[in-house]
Amino acid sequence: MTSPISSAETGHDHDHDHDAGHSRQKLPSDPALRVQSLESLLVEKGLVDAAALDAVVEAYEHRIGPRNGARVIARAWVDPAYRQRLFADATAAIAELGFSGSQGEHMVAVENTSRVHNLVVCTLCSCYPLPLLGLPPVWYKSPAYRARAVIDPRGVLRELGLEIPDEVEIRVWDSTAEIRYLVVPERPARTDHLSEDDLAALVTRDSMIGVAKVAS
Amino acid sequence: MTSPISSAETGHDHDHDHDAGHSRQKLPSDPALRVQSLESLLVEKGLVDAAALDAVVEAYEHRIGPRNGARVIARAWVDPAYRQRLFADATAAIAELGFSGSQGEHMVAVENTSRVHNLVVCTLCSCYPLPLLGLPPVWYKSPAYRARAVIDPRGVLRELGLEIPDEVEIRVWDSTAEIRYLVVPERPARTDHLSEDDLAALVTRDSMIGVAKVAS
Amino acid sequence: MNGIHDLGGMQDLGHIPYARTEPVFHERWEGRIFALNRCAGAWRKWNLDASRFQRELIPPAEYLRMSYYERWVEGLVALLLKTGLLAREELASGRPSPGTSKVEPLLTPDKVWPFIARGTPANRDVQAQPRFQVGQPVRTVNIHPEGHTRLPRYARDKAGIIVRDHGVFVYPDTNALFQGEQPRHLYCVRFGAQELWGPQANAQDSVYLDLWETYLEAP
Amino acid sequence: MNGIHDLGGMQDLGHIPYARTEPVFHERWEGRIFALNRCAGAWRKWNLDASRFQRELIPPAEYLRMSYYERWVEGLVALLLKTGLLAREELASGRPSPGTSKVEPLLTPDKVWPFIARGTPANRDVQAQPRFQVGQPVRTVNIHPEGHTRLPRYARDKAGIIVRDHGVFVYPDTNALFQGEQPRHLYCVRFGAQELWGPQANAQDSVYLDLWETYLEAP
Repeated sequence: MTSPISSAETGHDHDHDHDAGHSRQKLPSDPALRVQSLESLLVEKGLVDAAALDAVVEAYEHRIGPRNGARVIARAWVDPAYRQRLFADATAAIAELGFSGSQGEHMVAVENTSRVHNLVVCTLCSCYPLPLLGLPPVWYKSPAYRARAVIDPRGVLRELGLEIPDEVEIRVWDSTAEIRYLVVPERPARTDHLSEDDLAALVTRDSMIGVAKVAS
Repeated sequence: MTSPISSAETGHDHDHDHDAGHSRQKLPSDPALRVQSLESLLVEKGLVDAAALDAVVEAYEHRIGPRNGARVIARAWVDPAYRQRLFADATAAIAELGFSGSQGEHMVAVENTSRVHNLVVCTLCSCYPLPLLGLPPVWYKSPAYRARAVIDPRGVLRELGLEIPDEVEIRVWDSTAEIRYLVVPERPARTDHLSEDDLAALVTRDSMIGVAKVAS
Repeated sequence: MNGIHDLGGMQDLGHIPYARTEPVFHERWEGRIFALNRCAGAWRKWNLDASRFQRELIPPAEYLRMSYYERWVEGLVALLLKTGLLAREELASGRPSPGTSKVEPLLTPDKVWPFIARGTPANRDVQAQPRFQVGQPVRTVNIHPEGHTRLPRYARDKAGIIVRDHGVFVYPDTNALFQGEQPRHLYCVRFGAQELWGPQANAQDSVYLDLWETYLEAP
Repeated sequence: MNGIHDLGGMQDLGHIPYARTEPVFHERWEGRIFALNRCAGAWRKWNLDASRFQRELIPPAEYLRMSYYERWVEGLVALLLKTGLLAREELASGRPSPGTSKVEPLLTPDKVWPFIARGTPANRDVQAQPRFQVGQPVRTVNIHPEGHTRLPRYARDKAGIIVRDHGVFVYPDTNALFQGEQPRHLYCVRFGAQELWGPQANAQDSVYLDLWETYLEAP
């Protein structure tokens, strides 16, 4: 019996020590089958607990996601002292609300205003502030976004439906190190009457990456 | 009936006016079938004469090739006045021997010596001096050669079996415009007794690209 | 390594496949390979930089063809083989070979949430005099290492200004190659968009990158 | 266009598939598509720069997957469609549709050799005062056009020296986009390997590029 794990790659002779791990076959195989087979093998070897895998999936499907980030934004909108702490030490201010951990160990908050628009990307892989936004969407991870956000942010934003006037400064944060960036979007007009929870409900994932504004 | 011409590409939405010509299908098709079908269609439409295609193939398979370049090199080795003309105006000197034409309209000859080693590449496509060397080999057209020749010429030459001492200067000619470069290799030692024809027989294609020396 | 993963500035990748909403995992196997990678991280047999580098080693045509999580499958399999936690014959048969290695600690379900919530900080409590100060102009070095680096190609040999000193962080270029953490100062550097992309860029726009001290020199 | 075709300096493409000898065409269809491209060139419905640009527009994963001559198939089909010499329905059916276009001149077998041996010179007999002289230091511009250019990415924003003035040549950046030949001076420029690749390069090595005047400025 041949296991379907080995490789999804096409035959390709490659020159690198580090590449020794790739055992190539001619035909791509189904990743679902490969992963299932790999999981079974690692569980059977005692390297992995299948229930721990369930717990990881559960955490990212239900516990971690952009609602976390939205709570931070809403708090910053209603509480000037919190806002100040967020821009002074985002990691600590975010931890006040109970959010922390993997890929959010070192946070920096950047502020959108009428004069400055911030946009986050990672050109080298797809780094993203997981504890606040959950796992990154497909478009954020796409080669096209990674490639174009740094050279043509205005074109990228236009393609995604956001026109930034020429006189507004754009700051692109290419988060290729271990610092993760949270965009604090502008609070929409005519929201004085809203509660913190109501405000949090307005905040979208995309507004915290910087590819959208928050609508009231 | 569906023609096999349309496209060998996988489904891939692409953003460019100029790309409108690509009609993508999910599965790669056999290029042999696509080309056969395309040829039939163009012949049937009266755009192409099949016998003219035969004549093109015939010319590059039998009339044009590195033997042409070898004749130029041998002449330069035995005839100092010719050598001078070759380095002064390569296109004219090459035409003296009857070689000219497509992708050899603007020739420059560069000289390998004990102090300088020249190497030719085209990083943007695979430009090559066709009238003198014929069609480029697969390795010259490979992404690996195009990528590495400019950043690591010594590593490339070593991989191809040619060790260049540190004290020898390497000049890489990235022929991305319409000037084509012919490397004039060093005449091997102990060849004083050889005729021009014998010398031409020693000259290899690779020595005129700069990835080999001429052995006696 | 100057590789396809270093995508910043490419212009031939077409439209961004934007969707306003989407599931966390599009298929069940995506969640499983993500979770397998997280659980494998707990073994501490390799580090985050090494796993990033391993995915960079996927040949470029395949890198572009693969989805994000397909690259994670490739990377994990390669690291399991490289560290000897999986043998080639196990991969081929799909069954454990007798006497193959186990590692501790096994991540048990009760430890999953603490593991995620704690994270793996990359700063180090090491005293090191910073070479650069906030406000200082710097120039990035022109390097092309065969190994791993987090200095993108588009930002090499360019002038910028230090806007923040983040402190001392693990150095990915050595850490990815298992040559130690060699921590050093990490700075946030501002580059004018026209410095990076010439006059076609908007004059007031900029790109910010977090760069290790070694990537910088006085101009 | 910053695209995958602009390969200079990439380090993740593996071994060079070297062979000392090989057939001119490895399969019959390679000769046929090469010949079809040459015969199509005789129609003068497009130019060499346009056909190069058309091949650059192949999406990068496919560009890398394809062999050299597979790219020629893609490029020719795209140009035939773009110029209206082939209709989509003809491609789909494999048969000529009634009333579709013909072009003159048809390249007949007797004209093949003269056509090859004459070539298509790219220099133009245009008087233009050269902006630069041999021996003069220059700096390449930092441009990132969406269209076609023959200034490779690795040689942008770099210092070099003029070593030759080739005269006045057709400008590919406009010619490829059917915006005219706009001929201008073409210079051979020498770049020190360390200017391009930093201290890891051999100090005495260099790269020579033929660059149009527009790609250069006084340093």
